[in-house]
This record gives sequence, structure tokens and C-alpha cells, in this order.
Amino acid sequence: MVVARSLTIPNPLVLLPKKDLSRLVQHLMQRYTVVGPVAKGGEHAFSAITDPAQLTLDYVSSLLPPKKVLHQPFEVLFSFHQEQGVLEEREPARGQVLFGVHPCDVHAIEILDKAYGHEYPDPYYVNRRQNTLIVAANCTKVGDNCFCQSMGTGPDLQKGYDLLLTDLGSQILVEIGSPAGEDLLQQVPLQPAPRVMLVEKEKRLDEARRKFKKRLNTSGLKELLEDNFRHPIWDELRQDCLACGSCTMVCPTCFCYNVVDKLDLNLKSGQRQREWDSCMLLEYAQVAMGHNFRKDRDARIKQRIYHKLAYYEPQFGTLGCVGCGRCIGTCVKHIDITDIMARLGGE
Amino acid sequence: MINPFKPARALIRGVQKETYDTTTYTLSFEDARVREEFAFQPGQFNMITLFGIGEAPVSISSDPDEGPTFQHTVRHVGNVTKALARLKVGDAVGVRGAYGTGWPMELLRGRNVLIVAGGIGLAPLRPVITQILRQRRDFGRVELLYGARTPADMLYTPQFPRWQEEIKLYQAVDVVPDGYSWEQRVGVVTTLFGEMESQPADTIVLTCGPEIMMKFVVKDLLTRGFLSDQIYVSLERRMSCGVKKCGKCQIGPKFVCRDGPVFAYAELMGLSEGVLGGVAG
Amino acid sequence: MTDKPRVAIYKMSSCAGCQLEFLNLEPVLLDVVGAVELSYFVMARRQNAPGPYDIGFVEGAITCGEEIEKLKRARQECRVLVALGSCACFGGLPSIKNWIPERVVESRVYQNLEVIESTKAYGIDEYVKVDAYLKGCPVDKGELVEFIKGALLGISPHLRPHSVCVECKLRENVCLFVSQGEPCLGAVTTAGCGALCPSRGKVCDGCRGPANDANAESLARSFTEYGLHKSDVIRKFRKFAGLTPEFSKGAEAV
Amino acid sequence: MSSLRVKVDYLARVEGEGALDIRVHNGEIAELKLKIYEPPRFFEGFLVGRKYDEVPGIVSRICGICPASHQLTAIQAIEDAFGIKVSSQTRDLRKLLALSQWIQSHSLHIYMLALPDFLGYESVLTMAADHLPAVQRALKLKRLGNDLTALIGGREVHPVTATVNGFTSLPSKKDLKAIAERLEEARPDALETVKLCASLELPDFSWEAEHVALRSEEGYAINEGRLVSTEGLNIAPWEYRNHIKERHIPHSNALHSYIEGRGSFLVGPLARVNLNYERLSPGAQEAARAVGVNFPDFNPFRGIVARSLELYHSIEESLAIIDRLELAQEDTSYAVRAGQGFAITEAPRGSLYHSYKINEHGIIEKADIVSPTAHNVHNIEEDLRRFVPQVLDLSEEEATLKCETVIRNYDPCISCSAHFLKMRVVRE
Ligand SMILES: Cc1cc2nc3c(=O)[nH]c(=O)nc-3n(C[C@H](O)[C@H](O)[C@H](O)COP(=O)(O)OP(=O)(O)OC[C@H]3O[C@@H](n4cnc5c(N)ncnc54)[C@H](O)[C@@H]3O)c2cc1C
Ligand code: SF4
Ligand code: SF4
Ligand code: SF4
Repeated sequence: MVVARSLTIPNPLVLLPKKDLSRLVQHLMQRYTVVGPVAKGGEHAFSAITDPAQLTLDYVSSLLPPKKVLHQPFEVLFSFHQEQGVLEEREPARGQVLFGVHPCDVHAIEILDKAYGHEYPDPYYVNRRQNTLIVAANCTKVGDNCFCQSMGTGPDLQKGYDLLLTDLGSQILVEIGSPAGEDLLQQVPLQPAPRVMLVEKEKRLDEARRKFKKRLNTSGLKELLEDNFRHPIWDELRQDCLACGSCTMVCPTCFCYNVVDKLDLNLKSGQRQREWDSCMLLEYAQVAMGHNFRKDRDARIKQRIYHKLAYYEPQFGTLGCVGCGRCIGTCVKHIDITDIMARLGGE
Repeated sequence: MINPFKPARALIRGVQKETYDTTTYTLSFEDARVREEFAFQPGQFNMITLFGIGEAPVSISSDPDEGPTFQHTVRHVGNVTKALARLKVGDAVGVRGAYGTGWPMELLRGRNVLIVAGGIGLAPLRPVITQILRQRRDFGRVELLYGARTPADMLYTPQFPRWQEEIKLYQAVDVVPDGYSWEQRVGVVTTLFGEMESQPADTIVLTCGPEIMMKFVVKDLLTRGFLSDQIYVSLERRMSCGVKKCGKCQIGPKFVCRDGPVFAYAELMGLSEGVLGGVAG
Repeated sequence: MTDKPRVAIYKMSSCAGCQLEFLNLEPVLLDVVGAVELSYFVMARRQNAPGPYDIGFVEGAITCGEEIEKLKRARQECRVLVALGSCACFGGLPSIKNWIPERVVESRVYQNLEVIESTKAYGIDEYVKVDAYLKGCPVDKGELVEFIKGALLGISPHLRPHSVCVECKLRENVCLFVSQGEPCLGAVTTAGCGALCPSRGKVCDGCRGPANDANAESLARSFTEYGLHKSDVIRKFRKFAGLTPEFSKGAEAV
Repeated sequence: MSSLRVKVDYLARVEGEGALDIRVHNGEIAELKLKIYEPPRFFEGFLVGRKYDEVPGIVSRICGICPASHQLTAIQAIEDAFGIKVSSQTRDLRKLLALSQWIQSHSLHIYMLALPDFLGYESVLTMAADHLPAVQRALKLKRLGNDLTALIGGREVHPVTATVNGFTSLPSKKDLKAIAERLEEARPDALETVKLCASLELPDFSWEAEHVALRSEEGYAINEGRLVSTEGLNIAPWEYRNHIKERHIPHSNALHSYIEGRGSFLVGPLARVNLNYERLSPGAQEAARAVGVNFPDFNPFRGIVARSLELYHSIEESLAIIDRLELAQEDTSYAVRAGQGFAITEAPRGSLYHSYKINEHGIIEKADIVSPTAHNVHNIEEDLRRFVPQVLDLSEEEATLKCETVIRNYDPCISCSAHFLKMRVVRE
């Protein structure tokens, strides 16, 4: 697939004075739709901005992951007419820059690239993905629920970005990850960064690394889960979990969807739409004649956890959890995947 | 880039009522290019669209060598399948496919074949049977065990005499309602195991039917000495795409739409989430 | 005269808000009227044609004997009978009084109790078979239109069976419960409203009744952990759908 | 003809269910019964024991046509009990919410419930065939009102955002601007509506009933003010029960509201315009002059004209409010305390009274709600009593229609039956 841009240049480093950040963004906004973290009721949401000042780059996590601009919560697949069949396909997407994406979410996008970009590539996803540049931002702040460190997906990022920002106080260290990323920097006054800035970057990341409160032991996960399919914890979770689906709706690697035809009142034309679905919901595994393969909540909870930690590996060659902590933060019942694994591991 | 979600128009060329709630449709693509490019294996399925109502995965029930038309045998149970029941010759539906793994036809060649089907589960197995009939000498002993709820639920009965010329057919029904005469077995399909001649040696088993039926079929066969890699099952799961995207059909690391629907039982038995009474049951 | 489906709209104990939603379909009202015959619709027309009807929408809870009779007649004259809104689905707001002795409630409103005759408020399926439920207080217009289209096509419409949280997340709201500690019923309530209340800063009141896998007991336990008094929890669950087994368990869990 | 039987099994095109039975014998009214089929839902009964912050959401369900009125009245009564003074922004938003509902309810009543009577149709559905532009105008106006309600209140039927001391969320400036443009565009439609209503041939029927409405120091009263009347009533909301009572009249089966020492009275658009004409928006007054109508006017049939003027007024005043709104997040905190609170507002159909007694835990101990239609029922019967002699010469069918029209003038909302009494009747 074309999505993964290859690195042809060794990561060059430049420095951007913080006060010039808005110039960079302004510059990007001329050519692209810039989507970045914007404050929303005490939290943050990735939104298309109209003014660089809207960006709040010191955010910890966003309500929905930036996945939402690539694999959209609602999407029209095509219009149809009962007599004529499929009527139109979508316009090519406008170029967009995902700005300030954290390492965990970049890793999640890489997983989505695997699920959506290979074997019958999903044209809607791929089209948008090809038109999306990623300006990532290393994490120097750590949230209460973050455990990317354990998953090897943060707080710093090695690849998958076009530009990578690290906040060094009054300056921002910018690492270039692709020719397209380099291109983004045209017309912005930059100074080459002395190599010692890498030491400064490491210092800040090390500070961050020491702040993690949550961890998940990833060694032998598959075996641990296989051995504990009947552990009593599942029954406790069955009683606790609300099956509300929130944990999966906010997950950056969840990709399930449902398809619904929306018919116009003329009963002839309409649109086929897809929208995010969730394995935590009762109807998800229900088939004709009312048979349901995962009627019990514990079966669904297991599906979520096993899928992330045991099944992704054979499917996509990587773990399915990037440690962003969103599912923990969103759960009314404080159900915590790191706790579950710790208990299964006998901790 | 080709859009795997975009159905092509196919016209209904024939409508054959099989039972009170099941119909076989003969279809062909409207567009000549699509028609020519369309190829499938016995056991594969298509996604059938009724625009405005939805899409449903349905097995192809005809023989691949009988192109350029193909058939689907549909039981009318929900929105799409019931709406199909209202269509007639000349009407159009949307079709995309063929998807999924087929039955292991190459593996069957030169071996004995035991087919165990329940209800609508005979539909995806019919192309296997017709392929066998076509080159009967390529296969060893072939037996078909077919169970249905009542005699009225039996599919393809007019074709049975022709089949029986070449293969052995055993039938069973769960119940015989008043007014029906039934000379074959009454009971679940596994009760036919006592009658059949098939033995584990050099035999491949193909089975399709309700999950609960397949569970007992597999269990019984294992105790009779069949090995888990001799038994092939075709699974049903909910599907919204057919191409490994919507996630609905996943069982462990498997996507039923792509890694299946036909699986060797050996592939399933190790899965944590029990399928057909696998180890984790 | 026409082969348009004939529709009847019946009113029981209700605020008339759900049937008003038919008239609130302004942008598509004329299309709807073109597609179905609103044969019996007292709020909108003076000449109401007698049954039988193809579809009957019943609005309101059943709170007295006369209504039971009227409902049974409606069942007889309609091929498809639809519970329109939460009152008809599960007793709705009028069912609040079900946990207070009848005479006590009555005496708070009227002096002369002789002329008052009322029973507990029930959803219509307490008395007749119901073919479809359109939940909500009031019903969601989008779902209403989906239902009408489905009826015209002879299919069951796609109505969300799961929790309000799903739609709340799809709209990227800040969760009132986990972020502000406000006791929200969204996690156990049927979606389909587009998470209307949380999207406007107000907790879900559970007006659409229990979702398909509502775990109200667990939510009730959380309510108490967040500092709600037992009586608050009971009031939360005994509001729009207190009679449903799911919400009953919620009320009884603390 | 000296005998007449007017029997309406169900009153059509009103909200809620009722019936009418009039028997005239030898020119004398032998029986006059406005029957209410609505079984009581006992709101005042089950509000007791609920928490104050649930009240707006609960009373909303008294009526699906004017839910915002019930909410706002309840909220203001609760604020009265707690001693809360709300910000001017909140007062403006509340007024906007109330006006939006007037727009919606008035266009619903004028075009869909009343107009068919005067133009000779059984319903707007059949009227649409011959008067499509008028019906489309109605749908447009009604949608505008609904959209404004949804914008401020979060939903058109049973809004959700209005709470004690404020709103749970504010509309965006962008959306307000967009709706202001639509309100501006709706002026001609509203003017057409006034013209249409003024052009209707209405029965000549007048008697000086007492007209009652809120009147406030500033502007055309809707959420605040004193209750005044054409006979000199002038009271604050807390004095309501000292002056307005209800009694059960055996012949009628409805509770009759009356003013202590006098009798029935009329609330609603006609009363409001009669008492506050000079406070209508300039455009509305100009429209009145343009079509040549004068107030005070005591012909209840002229209610439809008053309603159309209020429709115009609502659009104009909404525009003025949106224009001055700054919209800032405000502190909406407050303290709960024991007390009793009272509020009267002008719902689309007239004055609406709520009062609550609340204990120190915020639990409701007593609720008293009187809806506009409950106020009017007595007067409707008085109208009928005086009107029936005029129709004695008509055919039974025509007489029936005319009597129904008398009732529909009031746009009665029987669903708001918090205070009605239900008859035990079996419909043949
Ligand atoms: C690989 C495969 C092959 C199949 N082959 C055949 C066949 O040859 N003949 C045949 O009659 N049926 C076949 N089915 C079953 C068929 O797909 C379902 O009966 C059909 O999807 C029901 O759709 P509907 O719109 O009619 O029902 P709906 O109205 O959508 O729903 C009815 C019920 O079906 C369930 N359901 C909805 N969507 C799906 C879905 N995508 N897959 C499974 N269940 C679903 C719902 O949970 C509901 O309970 C096959 C299924 C699979 C997975
Ligand atoms: S968010 Fe929590 S309660 Fe909701 S489905 Fe996920 S684990 Fe269960
Ligand atoms: S606000 Fe309510 S509905 Fe929304 S996510 Fe939170 S608990 Fe669920
Ligand atoms: S959020 Fe809850 S209370 Fe609000 S409309 Fe939806 S279901 Fe009803």
C-alpha cells in the first residue's frame, strides 16, 4: 500500500521558536485542513481549526482519537437508486494535516493502516490516509491512565510521522520524517538544531517516563490470556460492566463498523452509510433467528481484551492496544485493562 | 482503486421456490465485463444488496461450471431476505463477491467424502455435490447425510433422485407434522451416523448447518475416530463487509469472511473463544 | 380510493407531544401525507374515517378502565399496532405515581374522590400485543420517519438498541458522569435520541427506557458511590420506565 | 327551532380529548356539558416527594404543545422559593424560549386547527389541496418556531436545557445568527398571516367577559409581571390563590375557575392584546393598523386575529433579543432552601400558574398548577351559553360546527389536564 511513506532522509533536526509555531500552522492552513487538539469542556477534541490559537498542544489525551478523521464515526459509502444501482463515488479528499498527534495515536493509525490498507484495501480510508500528513508530538506530560510506555508506543515516537515535535520549553524541536514533512517546513524560518538538543529531548522524555502510574506487562500475554479464559475475574466484570460500549468507541485501534441503508422518503434513492460499531454491544454478534454468539457480557468483555492483547498479533503482527488509556478514563465503572491483566498475572 | 463495497447490478433470471420459506434465485450480472470476470469456488459466498434495505451474506448454491449465471438459495428470515421474496424474474439486486474460502475441492479428489448438512446448510454444499456428480470417478465413496426440521423444510428434493444415482443419501427430520408421511429417520442428523458406511480412513468430512448441529456432528465424529483436520465446517457470523473490515465476524484471530467461512475444524479447536465446542467450549 | 396505508393515531393518558411530532415533521410532512393516509387523527382532523387501519399508533399510558377498552378496540381494528413514545411503551412519566397508593395521589389533587377512577399507569403491552415500540419522551422524529418508511417497505427499521453512551461518544461529548460526576442514566438507556440531553449539558434521564443489555444494578451501585442517596437512585430509575424489569432492578439494587 | 341537540363525541383539532353535549329545549339550554375525556395524570399528586430539580422535566410532560411554558413557570416558582434572582441573559434566553413556543403554537393553531373552520375544510390535510401556499407558509413558520425552541432549549417537544438559575448549555452565536436571518425572512409570512386572519368573516358575537393577562413594566409580558384584568384585578403571583379559585360545577363535570367575588374569565391572546396592546412590537401594531383591527375587542372569535398579531410580535421581539444577547458562560450555582414559590407566565394559550412548597432537602411537599385551559373552561361554557341562541335556526350539523368553533377559538389544550376533572363516560 502507498500509505507508508519511506524515509529517504536521515532524521534531520531543526528548531522552531515557540512563538513561530502559529506561523507554521498558519502556513499549513493555506494548503491543508489542519486538524488538531482543541479544548472542549475541560477535555480536548481533534477539530479542524480556523485559527492557530485554537490548538492546545499541551493536551494529555483527546475525547475521540484522531482516528476519527480517517475512519469516520459516520460515513456515506455511496448513493444508490433502486433501479440504477450505485450512483456516485466520493470526491477525492482534501489534503489534511493531523497536528499534534501523540505517539500512541500514531501507532494506532499504523495499526489501522494494516487493517484498512491491506487485502481489499478500503478505498475511503486509503484515500483519506494518502491525503493526510501527520505532525506528531512527543509526550512530555503523562496522564493518569497512560501506559504507552509498557506497550512500546510512547512517550516518544520513532516513525510514522511526517514531522515530529518535542516541546523543549521556549523552543520546539522538529524532526523531519518524510520529504512531505520537509516540504511542510518551507517558508518557515528555522534554525538547524545542534545535536545536543537531542540530549535535551531525551532529558524531557526521561522525566516523562518516570511519571507513568500505570503499566501492563506484555511478556507472554497470549499464553496468560489463553490460560485464564475461565478466571473468576470475568464473572466479576460481567456483573460490573454496563455494556455501554464507551470503551470501544474511544479506542484508537477499534475499527468495527455497521452498515445501514438510509432510504429517502421516495423509497427509491438513498445512501449506504457506515458507522462505528462495538463488540461490547449485545446485537453485535447476533445473527438471523435471534442466535447470539456473545450473549453474555463476559464473552464480550473477553472479546475486547483478547482481541487487543492476543488476537491482533496473528492478524496484524502487533498488539492491538497502544496504551492510550482512553478506555480506562471513559469507563463509568473504572474497569481498567491494566488491572485486569495484573490480576490475571497474579499481581 | 476498486471499491470492494460497491455492488454490481445482477438480474434475476429465475425464481425457484424450494420450500415455504426458502427460494433459489438464478442471477447474472448485467454488465458483461463483470459477468465474465466473476468466478467462484464451491463454498464461497456473495454479499447480496437490496438497495435501501441492506446487504446480507449468502452462499452460492450453484455449480461454478454452470456459468455465467449463478444461484443463491435464500431462507426468508429478516429484512433483506424477506424483501428478496417479493422480487421476480427481471428484477435487479446488487451483488459483490465471491468471498471467503471454499470447500477444499482439491483435497477431496481421490478420497472418500462425507457430507453432513442441516436445513439451509445444504445450499453451500450443493456445488460440491454437483461437482462430484460431474466427475464422479475422481472421488471415492461419497455419502450425504441431510437433516431438516420437518419434511417440508427439505431443500432440493426434486434433485435427490439424480444425486442418489451416484452418491448415498440419508435423510432425517426432527419432527413429522400431521399429514406428512415420512419413511426415513426421525431424529437429529447425528442419528444417521449409525447408518452410514463412511469410516475415518481416507475420508474428508464437510458439514454445514446450524452451529449447534455442527457442534454435535463434530463431537460425534471425533469420538468415531475422525481427526480434526479431516473435518471441514462452514460457519455463520454476522457480516457487514465480507472483506475483513467491519470486524463483526472475528473469532479469535480469524475473520470468518476471509479465513472462512470454511475452516478445517483443526483451525478452530485451539481458539480460546469456544467454537463448536472447541477446547475452551 | 387509494392503496396508501391507512394510519390511525390514538391518544391515551399523555401530553400529546408524541402525536404532535407528526405535525412537527414539517419539512417532510407533505411527503408523509402523500405516502400514508392519516385516516384517524383527532388532533388534526374533524372527519375521521372508521377502521380497519393498517397501522395504529397509540400514544399514552393506560390509566383507567375506559382506556383498556379503547385500546382493545384499537388492537382489533389495526393490523400493526405501535406503541408511540415512552408512555405507551412502558408507562412513561405517568407511571411515577405507581409507587404511591392510588388514593393518596388522588387526594392530593381532588377533594371529591367519588368521581375519580384511575388505575396504575401501564404501557400498552400490559393489555394487548404490540408489534413495534417507538421509545422516547417524545419519540424521536428520525426514528418515526424510519419506522414509517420501514412500514411502507415491509421491513423492520434499524433502530439503535444499545446505550445512549454510544451516541454520546459518536458526538464526542465530554462525559458528564466521569468528568463532572453527574449521575447520568445514558449507560443503561436505549439510544436513538442522538444523546440529546448529554449533548446539551444535561444528564440522561432514561426517558427511552432500558437498552438491550442494561445493567442497571451496576449503575445504581455507581450512583451511590458517587454520593447519591438511596432515595435519589430510586427516583432515577422509577421515572419513565420504572416498571421495566431492568430499571426495577436498578431501583431495588440499593 | 326551539330544540337542538349538539353532540360532539370528540372535539377534533384540539390538544387532548374532550366532548360536548348541549341540549336545548323550548329555547332554553337544558344541559350544557363540556366533557373532558382526559384521564387525570395527577401531576400535582406525584410531584410530591420528587426533588425540585426534577420538576421542570416532569411538568414539561403535562403538555407536549407548550412544554417550555410549564418548565419556565416551574423554574421561576422554584427560584421564587429559593430567593434566586437570575441574570438578564437568562431572562432574555427564557423569553426567547417562550416566544419560540408562541411562534410554533400560534402557527399550529391558526393554520392547522382553526383556519379549516373558517375556510370550510375538515382539516389542514384536505385544505392543503386548495391552499397549498398558505399551508406551506404555515409549515415554514411552525418549523421556524420549532427550530428556535430546539436551538435554545435543546429539543422542540420537551426541551432540556432550561434549569434553575440558568441553562445547561447555551446556543452558539453562529446558530443564533443563522436563525435571526430566518426570523427576518419570516416577517412577510407573519404579515400575510395577520392579513389572512383579519380578512376572515367572523361571527358577530360579543360580551364583556373579564379578560385576564400578565402585564409588566417593560415590554409585552410573557414570563414576568402582575396578573391584571379588564375588571381591575391587579395581583402578584403569590396572591393568586387569594383571588382565583376553582369549584366543581355539577352540571358541567369540569372544574370551574373563577375570580373571587366575580365569575368566569378569559385568558389567552385576545386578553393579552386587549390588556397590553400598546406594548406589542411596533411592527405588530403597524400590522394591526394596516389591516384595520382595533382593540380592545370582546368578540372571542377575534382571538385568531390577536394570535396572528402575537405571531408577528414574537418574531420581532425574538430578533430584538438575539440582537442584544452577548452570551457569556455564567455562574449558575445557588443554594437550596425551604420555602414556597409562585410564578405566572403567559403560555401560548394564556396565563399559567405554578406554585411549590419545598422542604430544606429540596423535596416537593406541595404542588399547585393551573393551566390556561383550566382557566378558560368556565368561560368557554359561558360563551356557549350566550352563543347557542344564535345558532338555533341552523341545521344541527351547522350548529354543531359553530359550537365547536367557539371552543376552538380558545385553542384549548385538554392534555394540560393537571386540574381538570374527568367524566366517566363511555363513548358510543
Ligand atoms: C457466510 C454466510 C453464508 C450464508 N449463506 C446463506 C445462504 O446460503 N442462505 C441463507 O438463507 N442464509 C445464508 N446466510 C445467513 C444470512 O446471511 C442471514 O440470514 C441474513 O444476513 C439475514 O439478513 P436479513 O437482512 O434478512 O435479516 P435482518 O433483518 O438483518 O436480521 C435478521 C437477523 O439476522 C441477523 N443478521 C443481520 N445481519 C446479519 C449478517 N450479516 N449475517 C448474519 N446474520 C445477520 C440479525 O441479527 C437478526 O437477528 C449466510 C450467512 C453467512 C455468514
Ligand atoms: S466502558 Fe466500561 S462499562 Fe462501558 S462497556 Fe466498556 S468496560 Fe463496560
Ligand atoms: S454523559 Fe451519560 S450518556 Fe454520555 S457517555 Fe457519559 S454516561 Fe454515557
Ligand atoms: S438523553 Fe436520555 S433523557 Fe435525553 S432524550 Fe435521550 S434517552 Fe431521553
